Amino acid sequence: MSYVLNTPEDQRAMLAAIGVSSLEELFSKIPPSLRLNRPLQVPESLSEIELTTHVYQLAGRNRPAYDAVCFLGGGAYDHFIPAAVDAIAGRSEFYTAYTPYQPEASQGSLQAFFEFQTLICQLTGLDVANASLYEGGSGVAEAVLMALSIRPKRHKVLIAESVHPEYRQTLATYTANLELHIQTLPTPDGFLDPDALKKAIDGQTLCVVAQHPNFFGCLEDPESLAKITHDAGALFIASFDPISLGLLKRPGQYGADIAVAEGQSLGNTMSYGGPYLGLLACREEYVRKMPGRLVGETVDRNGRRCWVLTLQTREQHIRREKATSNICTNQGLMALRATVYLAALGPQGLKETAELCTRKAHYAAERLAQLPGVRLRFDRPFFKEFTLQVDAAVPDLLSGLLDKGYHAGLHLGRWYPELEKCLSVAVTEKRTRAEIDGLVSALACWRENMCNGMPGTQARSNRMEQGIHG
Amino acid sequence: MSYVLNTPEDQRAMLAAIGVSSLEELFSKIPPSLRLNRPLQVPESLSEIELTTHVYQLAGRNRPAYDAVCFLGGGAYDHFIPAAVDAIAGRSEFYTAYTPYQPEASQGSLQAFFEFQTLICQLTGLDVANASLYEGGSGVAEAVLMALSIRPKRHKVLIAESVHPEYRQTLATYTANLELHIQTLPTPDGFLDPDALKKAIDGQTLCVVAQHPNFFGCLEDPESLAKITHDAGALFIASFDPISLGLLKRPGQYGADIAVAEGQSLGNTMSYGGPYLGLLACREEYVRKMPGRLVGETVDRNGRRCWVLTLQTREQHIRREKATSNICTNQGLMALRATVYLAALGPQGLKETAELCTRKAHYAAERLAQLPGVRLRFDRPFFKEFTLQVDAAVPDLLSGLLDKGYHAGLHLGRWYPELEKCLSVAVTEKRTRAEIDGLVSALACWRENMCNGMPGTQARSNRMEQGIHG
Amino acid sequence: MDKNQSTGLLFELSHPARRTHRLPKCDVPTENPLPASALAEEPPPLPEVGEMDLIRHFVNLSTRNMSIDTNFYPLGSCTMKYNPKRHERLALHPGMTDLHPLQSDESCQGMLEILWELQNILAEIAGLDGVSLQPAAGAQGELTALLVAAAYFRDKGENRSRVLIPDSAHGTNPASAALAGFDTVSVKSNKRGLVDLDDLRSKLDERAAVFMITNPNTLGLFDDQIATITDLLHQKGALVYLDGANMNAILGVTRPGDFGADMMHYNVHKTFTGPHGAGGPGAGPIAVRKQLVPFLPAPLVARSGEGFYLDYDRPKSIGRVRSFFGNVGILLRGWLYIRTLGPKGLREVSENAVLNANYLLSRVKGVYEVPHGERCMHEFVACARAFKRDRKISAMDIGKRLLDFGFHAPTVYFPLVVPEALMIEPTETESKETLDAFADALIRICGEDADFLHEAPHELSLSRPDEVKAAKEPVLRWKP
Amino acid sequence: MDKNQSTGLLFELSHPARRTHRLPKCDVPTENPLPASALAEEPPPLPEVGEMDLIRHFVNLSTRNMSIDTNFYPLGSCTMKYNPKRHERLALHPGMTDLHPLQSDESCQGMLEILWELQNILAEIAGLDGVSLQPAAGAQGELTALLVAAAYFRDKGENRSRVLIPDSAHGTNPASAALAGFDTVSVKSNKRGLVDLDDLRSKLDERAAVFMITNPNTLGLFDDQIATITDLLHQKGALVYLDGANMNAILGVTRPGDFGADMMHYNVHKTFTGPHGAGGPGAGPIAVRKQLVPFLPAPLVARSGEGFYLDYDRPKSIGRVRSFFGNVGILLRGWLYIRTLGPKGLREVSENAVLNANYLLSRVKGVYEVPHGERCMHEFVACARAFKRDRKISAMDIGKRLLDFGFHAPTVYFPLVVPEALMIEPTETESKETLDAFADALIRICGEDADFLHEAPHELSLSRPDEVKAAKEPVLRWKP
Ligand SMILES: Cc1ncc(COP(=O)(O)O)c(C=O)c1O
Ligand SMILES: Cc1ncc(COP(=O)(O)O)c(C=O)c1O
Repeated sequence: MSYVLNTPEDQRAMLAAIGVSSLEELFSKIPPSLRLNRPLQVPESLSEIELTTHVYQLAGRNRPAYDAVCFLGGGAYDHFIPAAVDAIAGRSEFYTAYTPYQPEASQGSLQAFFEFQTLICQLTGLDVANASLYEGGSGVAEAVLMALSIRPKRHKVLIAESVHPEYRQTLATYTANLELHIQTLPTPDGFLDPDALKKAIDGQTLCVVAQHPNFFGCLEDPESLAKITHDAGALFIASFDPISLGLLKRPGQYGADIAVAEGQSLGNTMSYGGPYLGLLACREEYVRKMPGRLVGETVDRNGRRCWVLTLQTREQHIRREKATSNICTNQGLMALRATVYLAALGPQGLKETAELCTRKAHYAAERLAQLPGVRLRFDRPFFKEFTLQVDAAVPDLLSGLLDKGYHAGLHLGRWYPELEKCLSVAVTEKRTRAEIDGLVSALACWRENMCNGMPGTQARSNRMEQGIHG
Repeated sequence: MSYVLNTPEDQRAMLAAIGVSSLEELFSKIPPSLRLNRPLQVPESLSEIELTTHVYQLAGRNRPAYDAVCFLGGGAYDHFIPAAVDAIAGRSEFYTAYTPYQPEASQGSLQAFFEFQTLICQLTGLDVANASLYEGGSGVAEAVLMALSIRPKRHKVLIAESVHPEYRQTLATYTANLELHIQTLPTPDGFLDPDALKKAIDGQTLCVVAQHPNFFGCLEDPESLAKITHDAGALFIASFDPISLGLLKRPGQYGADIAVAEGQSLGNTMSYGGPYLGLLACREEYVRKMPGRLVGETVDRNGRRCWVLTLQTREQHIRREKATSNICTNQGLMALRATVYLAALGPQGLKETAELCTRKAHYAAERLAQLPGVRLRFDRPFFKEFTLQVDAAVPDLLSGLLDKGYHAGLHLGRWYPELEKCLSVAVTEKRTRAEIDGLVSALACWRENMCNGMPGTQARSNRMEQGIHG
Repeated sequence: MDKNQSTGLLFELSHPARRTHRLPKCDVPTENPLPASALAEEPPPLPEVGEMDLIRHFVNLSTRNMSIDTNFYPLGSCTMKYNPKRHERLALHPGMTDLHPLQSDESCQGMLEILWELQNILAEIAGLDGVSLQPAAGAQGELTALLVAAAYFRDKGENRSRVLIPDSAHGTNPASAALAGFDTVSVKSNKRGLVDLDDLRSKLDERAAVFMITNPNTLGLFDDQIATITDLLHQKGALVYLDGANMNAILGVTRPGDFGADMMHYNVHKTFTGPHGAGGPGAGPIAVRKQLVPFLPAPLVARSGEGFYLDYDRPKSIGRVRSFFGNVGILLRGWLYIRTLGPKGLREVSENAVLNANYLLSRVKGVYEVPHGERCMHEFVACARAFKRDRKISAMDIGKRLLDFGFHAPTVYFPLVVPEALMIEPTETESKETLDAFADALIRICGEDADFLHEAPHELSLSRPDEVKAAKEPVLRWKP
Repeated sequence: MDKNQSTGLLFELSHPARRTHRLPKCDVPTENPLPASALAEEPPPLPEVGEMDLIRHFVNLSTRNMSIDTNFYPLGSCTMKYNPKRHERLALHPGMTDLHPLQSDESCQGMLEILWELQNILAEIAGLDGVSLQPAAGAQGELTALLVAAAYFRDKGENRSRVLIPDSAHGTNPASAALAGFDTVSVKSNKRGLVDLDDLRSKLDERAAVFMITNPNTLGLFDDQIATITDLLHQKGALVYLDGANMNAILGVTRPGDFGADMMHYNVHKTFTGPHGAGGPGAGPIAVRKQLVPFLPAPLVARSGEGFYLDYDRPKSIGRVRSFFGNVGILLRGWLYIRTLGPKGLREVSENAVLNANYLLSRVKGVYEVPHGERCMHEFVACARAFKRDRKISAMDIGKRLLDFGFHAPTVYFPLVVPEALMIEPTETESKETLDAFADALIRICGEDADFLHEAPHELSLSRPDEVKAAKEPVLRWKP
């Protein structure tokens, strides 16, 4: 079974037309010694019925968010996705098209991406946005490389430890072989102290990277950070949470030169990590240094408004090794989803979503922090995510709560040894008061059992704990 | 929340244009005494997020076929639906269009329905088919009424007791006020004995209605029945299972004048009873007596081939009380699903599906009949469904097996008092050997507990048992 | 854009040995034991199509339709409102679609709760006492209610043979009455487009079983004589049936039960936005007054201490008009809609449906003749009589030309009481911008050259089909 | 058919106070406690659009695309094959989409099993030892592998600064090499369109880290010197990278590892039919030889007695090239595809991809110049040089004109080594009928009038856009 339409007769007729006698002969250019003369050792073909049963069984071995209440965050969130988003993304003409190289046959996608770019500009308060990068982590790396091409003489990058650990790790990996010195600024109190930045920054500094709200959910002081950065002649790169912009000041307002983000929250499923999309916006003056595709407006020969891929001289297929980035395939369908999502919410919907997240998160924080042995680790305003310190082994606690039906949080010790006893809890607009109260009593009761020395289910050795630290 | 796009401003502007001062005033023609001056007592509005959670919770209180293995039949079956069917039926342009009254703007549906009509002709071996009726039961009633308009002088209808009880009941209800005498012919051995028909039939007989395979899954002897019927100058109406025609002779081949069927099996979900679709096909000569819509081929003014609704003079919107039927809205989308399904299977796929059903059903029958206290009630060839007699209270047994994860069968006592100790078990191509073996051992073990006087879960009083008998 | 690929008939795309769906190998030893005499020599001669061609065929065909999701669709009497996407997501949840119609009550309590709630809600909206969700569509609802009426009178020992129906009624009304075994009597409309009371009185006697009224009627008018009418019928011991196809005009504003109707049907696929599926499915639940409840089809959903159950124990029931429970998939969508709207939303629907219709009326009535009045409910019927007389421009010409503007045509030539009728129902889910664009098109069209209009549509890939040929030499199936 | 309704820009459809998505009332007492200094005065100025308009907007826009499901799409190097509908149904199962990337291993064993199996399958198809599923697309796969190579040489204490790349290579190759910090050296192609061995030798020394080869190459030719090439590089201690974009030609026929490649990427969105989504997403897993495995990004999926787990404990790893696991949604579709095909099906894919390409080649080569040979693999590059010279008909003209026939254009002007290139890849999922129709169109077009072709497309609603204007005065966003 291979979705091939050629029947044996078709094949005979085609081989005859080509003038060869067998399919094998079509591969004559491949030296026999290099050919595989056995079947591939991959599982046998499954019919649609068998495949369907198999997938349902495998799905049954997962515990998705609809089955265990999800309080996990750390860069991916269980936000609600209106059905309209799926309906549009499910249109054949959108999801089975390739990159819009032929504008006459791709106006649907081109207009949608032009709308996407505009929406991201409106969201960030910046001048231009591209048509998506892979996701939030490589987005930070691309932003730093972009900064480097804007300020080629400078080589020092300052990044706050409160930036997503995996983003920092991605940046380190991307730049391993480049002449860049990356310095991580500690954030012991859950945010980057502007004075610490003042001390670290100098004339060699290319850019400063901060995340607001940061990995702990805490608010940074982006205005001060931006000012300090600009005073040193460096560029300020802000990593943001798109949903938070329903309430918070926009990167363009607090002085970001380049703003990047993980766009998953905008109508994309969590899907165990991807596909998501990277958002990148910046000031007009830097547009020709931008990575990724750009859609521009123009007119056809009859003066009819239309859209095309433009400024392609930045891109690899024209510029090759001198391109601003190597990106080719991007995250088009996710950008379409984000476009429908933002249009569906509108200003009011985005505001209310952000508000619900904040209020519910603070309600959860208050209730949880009232439990004995549990306290808020950071005394700092936060958006939809907060850090709890507990007097128990976090992995055991998480595993115990999973058995009670809760994905209760993330073990921060994984990335921050000093936060070994901490977990990060995220609350979206989907969470109900009942679910939050449920988490609170589940945690309370688990702790009691612990203290009374009757541990809940022991956490099966969770290898995530051996995780490397970003 | 009402999907209304008019904003308060829009409303003001529109009211002004109309020349009224308030929305209330638009209803001035409704005598105040007749107006409702309180809000409707219906539940308060739910946001999409709340509605979604609510529906998931309600769905959790159901035990669908993917959760308890489904061996239920009796006119609706758990056949597999290829994903291609859903993909096509999910196209906006198909499912949000109305009846194709404007052919220039409806060629997509019109061509699909023309293809549907052709596929049903190919399936049944008859000359013409309509564009769908509601479902199988009213389909039988429509067929009998159609027969009446063909043979207006005759008033006796003979129907086998082995026809679906709910179809017979529907026929009885439809014809309650008409001058028709409906006589049910007993089928003690699980099929209609041709000799019994010979005895009952006479010159007054309008038509004979049989189902093949019948409600018990048994094969009738349609050729003999048709011959006897025609010898008496009556019409033979056959109710058939579309899937069975992958193997069995077609109604056109065994002499049916009108063939009707429940089309659910053709790519439609079970959906707790609907929407399904009624199939109706007949011989050319009766076309102008047919109920329901017909699509015909023609050409436009440039001679381009196209399709239109035709022979509408049969229909209610033209003929009013003289119409062949009152049907207006039909089951168009289900007919589209059937079209895609049949095209996806093709002759070979339909044959293999029918073969798998038969072989698996017979495997299940053999295994089950080997259990002590369990036997096959009828000694008669069957297709995908068979009747078991057991030495236990069937409702208890069914409820016990449900707790073990099986929808094990239908209690035939519901419709046939003499079959109080019988259940009907259906097996489709989806069922695996493992599932069948599982049912066998579950039943064995339940019976053991019974005999050892340790009843499984008592069946909660299942009110279906008070069911009326067709 | 050219989307012709693989759009020949399936049978023309067929190619031996191709296929889309493949089945697993058989995993049981048992061989096929059916007697040769019962078997066909070969399977039906269905087309053989590969998956790529199959998908392109239907996807490309779909683009040849107008539909709600792509075009304004003011088809009078059909209430073509927006079909919310959330309904498709939720009604297609496998916990709902994957339920067998005969599985035990204990195993579908969630479904039964929804259906029970819907019964109650529909009774409240109707102002009546009992509801059956069984009928598959409006027409079957009419039939069911008339059968209920017949059983009711039979039970009372009354022999009433007639159903009275206004001449403006939809064709299903007389067709259903005939099917139910009644004689139909047509009642005239008066100059105001309402029931002619004198004509009604003259035809009303103890043979009358039911008067079927559509209110608001098919002219989009609310019959303000309704109280008088229902009194008249009740005095004669007859019942009043309301054809509920136009409920979109009066949700939460007035209730059929309150203005004297004893029975009614809903078109869930109109008022409560079940997608029309290019012809169906629908759902036509009926609501009836207390004395008629015992005769409703079985089962109804009932509730006991133990939960919800299907109540089949209804000795006076007429039986059933179809197999299984009903068109549940559409009922679910109706329930989802009502649960989304709530009491306020339901009333908003009617207020804005009526507002949109009257706004459109106010935009076109200077140009188009609208025989029946200044004001309408959720729809109105314009009349091209004058254009026809003076310039040979028919309602059909106007409808076809509208297609060129990307608007579906209104319902034409119905109701029959208006010559050259254009029946226009915008619904509440359209914006003022869309209504204005449509009004502009209507106004522009009636100023266009007659010959040009006779040739319309001009912008579509198809011109007018030869319908006479289609009916004279019917080709109802492809033949090799 | 006119599908223009609501197709203005979202921002032009915007109307104050309209909206689609509404949120529940807040069910917790807590007030919003954020400091005023952090808050914006008002939310972002997003458009305000109602649901009916929103849906029509995007549904109607979609019909302005060509796509696999609607048109033949022979875009060279992109492997536009059929995207099976079962993949969408199964990959969108909430048991898969509703998983958080950081939830514990114990709570996603089903997902981990799939990913683990996919790692092994991709290693087997490559004939290599280790696989990372992390890269988001082919280009990121290239970058990742080059970073792995750099780490490998650093670990060996070797300092190699160069990556050699044939001039026929895709632009991502040199771009990725530069991004990874290498100097790029271009290697010529010979008359046969293959690697010029002398040029390669002349540029090959101990500075060489990696040779990136695409085989079959972008001309659709299998480089039969591959064994010699890989030996040459290995002798110099360098590594060979295979750009796997053309794997559709050789599945189960030959394996990169067997012909000497040490690293490669897959384009799951090409070879294994992840839908392209009008630009993405993709998935670009890489496979590498044993000695490189320690340097792969973390985590990999591993298996222990207790089940599957994410192994982060990889001290020599380069780290990660993105957050979270990878583009799982696309990886899932690739796995579904491979599980559907099995060993036989995978080979059938390549056999028929190559058959279809050669058949098309045989149909057009009499008319179009095809510089490199009689025979091809899964695609071939025709050349409009002669038409251009004699009649001023460019590859672009031909591509645009093809749109009128309902066919998407081939890839034009790539690879750069062929002037006026038309790169044609039919894939295995197209029928002979479609290939014939396409060949007929190609042949007919090159006989058409030059001026007529310069004005193509003619049948689409749009003529050629002014791309120069777009780049000269870039308008990259709507402004009020
Ligand atoms: C006024 C009226 N009555 C009855 C009907 C019949 O309803 P259905 O099509 O659901 O059978 C319709 C539908 O067109 C109608 O408009
Ligand atoms: C030959 C070749 N190499 C590399 C790539 C880059 O792959 P991706 O677009 O997945 O990043 C492509 C895709 O166009 C390609 O054709």
